Amino acid sequence: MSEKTPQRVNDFVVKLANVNGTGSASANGLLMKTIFRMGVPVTAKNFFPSNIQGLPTWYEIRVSKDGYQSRSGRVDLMVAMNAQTYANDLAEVTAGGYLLYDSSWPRDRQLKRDDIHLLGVPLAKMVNQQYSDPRSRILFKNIAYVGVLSALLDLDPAVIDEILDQLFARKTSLLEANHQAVALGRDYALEHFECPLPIRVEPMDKTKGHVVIDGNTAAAMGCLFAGASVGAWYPITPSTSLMDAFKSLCERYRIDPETGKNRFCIIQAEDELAAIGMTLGATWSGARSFTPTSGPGLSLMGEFLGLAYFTELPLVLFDVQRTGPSTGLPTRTQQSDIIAAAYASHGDTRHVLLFPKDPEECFYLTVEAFDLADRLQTPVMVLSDLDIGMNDWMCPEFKWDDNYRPDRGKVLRREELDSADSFSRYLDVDGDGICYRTYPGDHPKGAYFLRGSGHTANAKYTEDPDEYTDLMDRLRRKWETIKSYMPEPVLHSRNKAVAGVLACGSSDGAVQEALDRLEEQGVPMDYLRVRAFPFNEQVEAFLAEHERVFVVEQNRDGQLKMLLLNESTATREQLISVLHYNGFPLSSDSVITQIQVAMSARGAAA
Amino acid sequence: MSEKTPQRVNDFVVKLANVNGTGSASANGLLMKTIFRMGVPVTAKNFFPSNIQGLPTWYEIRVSKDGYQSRSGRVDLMVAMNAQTYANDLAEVTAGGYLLYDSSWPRDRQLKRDDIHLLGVPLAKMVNQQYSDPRSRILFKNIAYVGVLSALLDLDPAVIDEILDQLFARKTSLLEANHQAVALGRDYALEHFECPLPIRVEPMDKTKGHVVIDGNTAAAMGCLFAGASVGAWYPITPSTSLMDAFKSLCERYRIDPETGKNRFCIIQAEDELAAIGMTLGATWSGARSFTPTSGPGLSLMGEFLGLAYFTELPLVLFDVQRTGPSTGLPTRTQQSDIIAAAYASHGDTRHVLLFPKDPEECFYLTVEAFDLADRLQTPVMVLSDLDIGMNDWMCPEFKWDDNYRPDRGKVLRREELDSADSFSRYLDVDGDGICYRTYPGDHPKGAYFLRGSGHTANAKYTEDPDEYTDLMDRLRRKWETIKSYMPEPVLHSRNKAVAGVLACGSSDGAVQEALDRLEEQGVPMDYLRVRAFPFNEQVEAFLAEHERVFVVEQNRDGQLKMLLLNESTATREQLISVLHYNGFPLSSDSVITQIQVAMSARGAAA
Amino acid sequence: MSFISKPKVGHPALQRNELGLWQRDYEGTISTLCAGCGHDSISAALIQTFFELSIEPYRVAKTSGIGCSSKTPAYFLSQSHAFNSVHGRMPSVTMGANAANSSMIFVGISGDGDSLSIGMGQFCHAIRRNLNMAYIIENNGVYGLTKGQFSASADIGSTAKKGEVNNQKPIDAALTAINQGAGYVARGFSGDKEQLVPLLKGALRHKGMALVDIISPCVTFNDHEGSTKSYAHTREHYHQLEQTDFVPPAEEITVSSEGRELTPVRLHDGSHILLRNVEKDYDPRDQAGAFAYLKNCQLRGEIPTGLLFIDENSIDFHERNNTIETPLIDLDHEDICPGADVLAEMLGRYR
Amino acid sequence: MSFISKPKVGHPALQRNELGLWQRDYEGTISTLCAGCGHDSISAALIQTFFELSIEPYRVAKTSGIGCSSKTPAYFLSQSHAFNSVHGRMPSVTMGANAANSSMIFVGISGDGDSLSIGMGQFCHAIRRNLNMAYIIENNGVYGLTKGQFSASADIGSTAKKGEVNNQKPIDAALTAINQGAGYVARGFSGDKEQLVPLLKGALRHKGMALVDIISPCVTFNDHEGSTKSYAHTREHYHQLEQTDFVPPAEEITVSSEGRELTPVRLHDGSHILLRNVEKDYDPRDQAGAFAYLKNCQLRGEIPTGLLFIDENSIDFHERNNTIETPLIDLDHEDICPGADVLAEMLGRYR
Ligand SMILES: Cc1ncc(C[n+]2csc(CCOP(=O)(O)OP(=O)(O)O)c2C)c(N)n1
Ligand SMILES: Cc1ncc(C[n+]2csc(CCOP(=O)(O)OP(=O)(O)O)c2C)c(N)n1
Ligand code: SF4
Ligand code: SF4
Ligand SMILES: [Mg+2]
Ligand SMILES: [Mg+2]
Repeated sequence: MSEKTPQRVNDFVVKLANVNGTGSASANGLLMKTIFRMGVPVTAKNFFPSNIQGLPTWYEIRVSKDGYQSRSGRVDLMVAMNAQTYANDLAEVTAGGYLLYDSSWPRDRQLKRDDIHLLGVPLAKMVNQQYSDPRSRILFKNIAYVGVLSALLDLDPAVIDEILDQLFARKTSLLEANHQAVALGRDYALEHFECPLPIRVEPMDKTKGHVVIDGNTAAAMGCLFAGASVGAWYPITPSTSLMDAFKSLCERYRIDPETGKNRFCIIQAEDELAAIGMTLGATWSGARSFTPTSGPGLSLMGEFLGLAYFTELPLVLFDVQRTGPSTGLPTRTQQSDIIAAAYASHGDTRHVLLFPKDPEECFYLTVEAFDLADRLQTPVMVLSDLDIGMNDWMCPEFKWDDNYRPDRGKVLRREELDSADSFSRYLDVDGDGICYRTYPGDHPKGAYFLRGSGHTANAKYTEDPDEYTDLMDRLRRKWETIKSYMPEPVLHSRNKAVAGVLACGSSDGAVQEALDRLEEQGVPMDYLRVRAFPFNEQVEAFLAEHERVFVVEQNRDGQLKMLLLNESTATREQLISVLHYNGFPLSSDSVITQIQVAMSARGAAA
Repeated sequence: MSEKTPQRVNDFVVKLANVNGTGSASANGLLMKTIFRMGVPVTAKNFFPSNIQGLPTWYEIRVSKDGYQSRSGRVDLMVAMNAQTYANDLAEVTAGGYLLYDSSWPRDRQLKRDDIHLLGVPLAKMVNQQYSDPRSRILFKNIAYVGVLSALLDLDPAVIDEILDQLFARKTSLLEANHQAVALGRDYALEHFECPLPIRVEPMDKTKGHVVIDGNTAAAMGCLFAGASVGAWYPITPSTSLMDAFKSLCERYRIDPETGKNRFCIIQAEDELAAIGMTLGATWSGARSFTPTSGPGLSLMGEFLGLAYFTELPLVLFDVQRTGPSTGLPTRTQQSDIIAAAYASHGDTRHVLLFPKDPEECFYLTVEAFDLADRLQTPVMVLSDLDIGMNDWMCPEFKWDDNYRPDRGKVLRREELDSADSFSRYLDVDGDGICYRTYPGDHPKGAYFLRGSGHTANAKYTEDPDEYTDLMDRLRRKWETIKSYMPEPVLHSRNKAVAGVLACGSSDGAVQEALDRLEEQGVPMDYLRVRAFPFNEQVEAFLAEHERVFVVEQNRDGQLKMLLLNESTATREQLISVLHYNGFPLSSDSVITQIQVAMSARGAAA
Repeated sequence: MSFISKPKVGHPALQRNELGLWQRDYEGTISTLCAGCGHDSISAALIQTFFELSIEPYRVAKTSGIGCSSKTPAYFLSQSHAFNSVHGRMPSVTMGANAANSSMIFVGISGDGDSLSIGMGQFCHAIRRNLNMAYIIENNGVYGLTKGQFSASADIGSTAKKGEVNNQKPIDAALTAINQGAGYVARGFSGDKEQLVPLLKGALRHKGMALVDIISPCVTFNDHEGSTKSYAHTREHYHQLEQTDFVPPAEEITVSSEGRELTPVRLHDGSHILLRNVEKDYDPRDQAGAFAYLKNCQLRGEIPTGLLFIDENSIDFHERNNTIETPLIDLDHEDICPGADVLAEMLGRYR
Repeated sequence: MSFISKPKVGHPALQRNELGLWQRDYEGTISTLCAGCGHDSISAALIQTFFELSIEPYRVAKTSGIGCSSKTPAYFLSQSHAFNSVHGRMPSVTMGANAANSSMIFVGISGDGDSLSIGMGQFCHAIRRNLNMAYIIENNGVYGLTKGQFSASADIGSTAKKGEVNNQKPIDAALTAINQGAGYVARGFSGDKEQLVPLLKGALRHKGMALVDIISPCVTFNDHEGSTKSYAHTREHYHQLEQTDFVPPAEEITVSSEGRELTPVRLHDGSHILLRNVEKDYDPRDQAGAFAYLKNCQLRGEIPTGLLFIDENSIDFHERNNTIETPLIDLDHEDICPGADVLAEMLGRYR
């Protein structure tokens, strides 16, 4: 066996290799939550296949006393529960790390590596002795390895028990069996291994005021609180759970107490074309309405997005990005719909994009998305991704201000129309390119004819070249106005920064960590996290201040960089791409390596 | 009345204002063709509404001894046959020009302008005396004004007669009446006006070896000669006439002489999603296949385009661009689908674009499009526009080399497969990123599984990050290969050029003329007409050689410029947009003015 | 259309309706369709319908797709709200608008191309949802606006203007709706306003999906000999199943002397459609019977018109989905935002 | 699926077929569907079908959309060509492939979500065109791959795993196909291979659109009590209209002693489907009758299976369109390129 493992208290990665459809998800969640409740910052990434049952799946838990949320590139302890992937799982363990496997069957030939520690536990045997029905055997094997890990990692058994008690409060029949399975594993480990391992958990106080939540649920909460009342969608991974969450929230918090009826309307459309059509019908009518989708759905929505841009309909669209192109890898993450979203549809179109970095921002930016869509009367697309949307992230608890009232933007309702002389839907009264709108049925004076063909300020049909040009120029003017409404980017400055880094969305965690490491190596860098497109002055200022800017993004073609080249004063020489696009979330080490390589290449060239 | 009109022999513009659905199209075509047959270069633009009957329509004939094809911005003679548009039509006549109107009713109050000549002809009266049925009265009024113009412009009556004889060879009943109507108008003009006018036609010898044809027909001929056998489409203006033309060509030249059966298959799909799906099914099967569409259709094809990119299916798509966004102005022209086409679909996708400048290039580039699609195994989009597609252009006759054989690219057919050891659909055997494909049903060894999800070199399903990355990287490598296959841009150099101009497609005529004028004004410029995306070395060389490059294009957002910023070494400072997007074809004077303004602004700033 | 403005559509209508409005208050802008186009007669019928039903124009939401037919919303009720969407997607837009504000009166106008080709999926699914709307198909067997290609409703053997023969089976909008279980399925003819107006009234009053498939000849591209959607052909093969009358809620139904052949069909708001059978034994309440009858007509080349099918007990989308009566857009923010305390409670689950 | 490879699907098949191939030559890769998924039984039936019909695998083109069901082409005939396209668009891809090379045998695999939701338009139009293919819907009433949402074929009142009740009317694939005039409409059950195989054989041999709607339970999301597409529910309400047998062209039809209830249906290639009535008086040649019967079953909650409808005289796409017999991809360039002289002549019109 191998070198001595250094102590990694509250700073290590456990990866669990399972088979999907075997109930490992709840065991792994239990593990993560235990660490969280012990006050230690933790995140988890789930790597699952595009099928329902029987294929390999991994769950990667990162324990980080410093609160780093991204993947680090290392694996300190591998829980290898899937014989099919033994070889790869073994190879992935960082030197000096551990591999826990089920020793019920001999696996020696497969498990050859000298520089790591192997921990065999006869899980299947143990569990089969304890339980007789096949389903229990499968399920409790998972819980049993949680028990093993609790001893190895020094988890607090009381916390595990507490979580189990809460989980099975209503299914007491299962409760006892779960406790038992934990004990089974724990006892075995205590007896056979030197516990705890050098990699272990020590209670801290760093998770108070935090929650562990996924981005789709957070976005759904945002929709609920922003007052969205109509949602239309067509199921597609990884956006599906957003509407699922919205639905269950509505069923809980939006039932009329008197009548028992729904104060919401969710429509499962026949496809994405219908979903966005419904959403637009609803926003035309005056409701806050949204549609969640993913890549292929976005591609299908192109025609309607152009209509919404041209007729100036508010719209909130969530694109929970997955690995493209085409069907691609539906259960893997990427940031590769940026260009498709920004310029969706034929003709001169351009769209507002928001880039949440994690579930917390999914919540807040969702609320903002509704306000912006109404205020700007144009589609607002929230570009989340599978990593944010479906993984569990540790975030500060969301706060709500009960004084919040939706900003519905420039709307004339009954009273205003009553006293108005006349109403012209597309007249630029205020000179900012944004006009007044009305809701159908509110008032006779508010009626207008919405059409995707050429229209005048009065919403009349036109093919006149000047009237058409006026309209297009106003829309361009409006685009300038839009910039001033965009959520500001987040700047992280460092002393004597040698270059700038620019990124968006879920890349944030990896970038932040990478920049800490680079600073330690004597290479401090400023970092701007862009939160919206179009880019505003702060983005320009950052570009102006940095001769070299690394643009970190999770796609092959450098799509964020393309947007910068198109829509800011950035120059090609200034921008250096740091790309990651294999479908897994960005890890900090990949950012570090790429920046180092680029720096030395530049250095050599200079 | 007004100043004396200078002589403009073979260099003037006649514009005819009509009502659509009244049969003016054939009268106007007769006029144009007469001038053409007199050996004088001529082009015509048709401005028609998005309806079927009763709205204003214009036909603009430019007679240009120098062979300029674009609009010039002037109107020397307006034939005002639509009372509804009198006011605007009157205003549009260039000072010193003429307005011909129907004086059957008093129009004096409406026709107030001192600086032009009014020519009243009681057309309705004359025709009503001659013909009794209402339909004839409407139709022959048009023919009668051709007669009037023949006298005013000094057209050769023999040529008119000859054309009429050919047109009505099979409808002799109509022939006589047509001759009569021409004479009616001609006689009136000769009697009442001083004929010919200073603007007039003198026979030349400049149209020999030329034809007058529209781009959609030319593209259809290209499809026929390139050997396309399957076409699928959904009707949409202005692409509809492409498939109409292909169909009638096939019905004439593709009927099996023995069986009377079709050697082609044209499918009117239920929508554009189905049209492109059918096209892809057919190319997968090994046929050359294509689909014509316009903006909204392109937006609907996004998902399938991503599939085609990712699975490497050849595809020829015609996007006959119209004025967007959304339904926009369906019967007006624009070049505003460039970005939508180049990056169609979610995920990291990119597509090959070809930009024909006129019907002649529609023919040749169509043939090339099929060769390229097969060779490169990826969608090739021919970005034509309404101006090219539906207007009549004068072009050199197309030539065909009977030695031409389709370049089907890397295909293994029965014989090759017979002797092959094995076949891997996505294996980069030659290192150029392009792999070998097979046709279904050809040979057992050729079978493979095509899928839009992750796939290995063997066309097996994969979610493996490395296999996925390999695939994406190879596609990127292939993109580099593609550049070397792109049709070369066309360079027009001038001595001591002070700047460069870059444009694509139908802007060519206006740019060429503008640059002639600018050179006369002492501002010579080099001009590069880009014919394809991705850009190749020649484009780079041009950019490298010119500090300032005016990018002329027919859209609001500078989409070609965006492509250059993204995909070449061009810098933002270097590129100056010259934009035109009111729905009418680009005119040379608009190019001149904008360049002048930009030059002087730059000059002042410098 | 012609430049010299036509006389406003409809009768001179010297009467005001219950709201005190004139018929001309229900008119639209001047049509830009071809003179004689069937679609314009449908606009006229719609004007009369809304006028006679005394509906406040601003309470009406007109939706459409793309096509000559889809331009119709411009030609009636100019004081109403309209959403002229994209090709084939009127149903989804209407669904969303209805979800947000169920108190409006929804009338969707579509063409045979718009609904049966590109829109076939949305058409079927709008029926499936039993969306509360009047769904009007102005059916001419061609794509008018793109100049005369066959549409999916063109009959086998029908010829195009230049002689081409259609060789594909038609999609029958009414049969599709009946098969899918729409609660109200009628067929009319733009040339027979007398029959059309009561059918339209019934469609507006029916709660749930009410399809009115209206043969509406295209004079420019499909009114020649050989076309089975021409005025002449339609008139010749026109087969009225019933005489139809609409009786508003308040009025009593007077069963005339020929009472025994008279079927009153009650609609959700208490109004009735009175059917006087022409075709004996035709029962518009019998789904399978209607299907069989109509298939037979299809074979014989007959064009049955009238109320083809009705299910008086159909349950509309919102009822099925348990949506609150109050239009969602009228809910206050407090009614739908749970507030800070609930958020804190909610987050408890994620700790 | 499980990692330990399952025994290859199907009987051990100790015989070779006419081509000298073993049944295992018709198998596909190991299924990654859930153990027990109905779709895998359909793969097995397809394997048997192709094997017994002695079809050369490389002459088969398998197409599909997206869904668990649409993965099926991977699990049979691995030596065939396959096009796993995008969601809901299998029909158009098949149409194009068939246009280019009509000599292939086309089998399209779809799901209820794939064909009746997003694909409803293409489904109807493929039928309308009478595209020559076997169109298989693996119908489980849910979206399996996206984890159990109701699909458009879910029955009213059917419950989801977590208890939610479906409140929308189902779209019935078979009724839709019958209404639209498909020439061959059958329904089977993944759990009854004996009935399924002859139905599949007939579908492959029928010239034109042959729909086989197969109830195929989703064990993971729709096999619980309360689901109307579970194994248990299907078995209980299963109603076989006929016993079915497939007789290849060469073989003689032996009318057994119970001859009077036996209907031989002749297919285009001379093979026959033999139907032995279970439901007396059910006539699969009577469109309106079939419709009425099936609607009635729907009301009663019965699941009729067997050959539901056949039109032996249906005319397929290419016949209607007068396409040449030779597959278009086999035409030489000279056969389709008119050459330089013709171009010159053609251009004459434009001078
Ligand atoms: C996505 C898209 N495809 C095609 C078109 C072109 N288009 C406009 S109207 C129309 C057909 C209209 O036919 P129908 O609905 O029957 O209306 P009609 O003109 O006959 O009344 C088509 C194909 C379009 N506008 N949008
Ligand atoms: C455009 C698009 N939208 C949504 C999806 C997500 N999606 C994949 S499969 C599926 C439903 C499959 O249902 P069904 O066809 O019934 O197949 P099953 O899995 O039930 O066999 C959906 C919605 C997708 N792949 N593409
Ligand atoms: S083309 Fe036909 S459908 Fe369109 S307006 Fe004219 S007559 Fe009506
Ligand atoms: S989820 Fe359902 S349909 Fe999909 S493989 Fe599993 S059992 Fe079959
Ligand atoms: Mg029509
Ligand atoms: Mg399903």
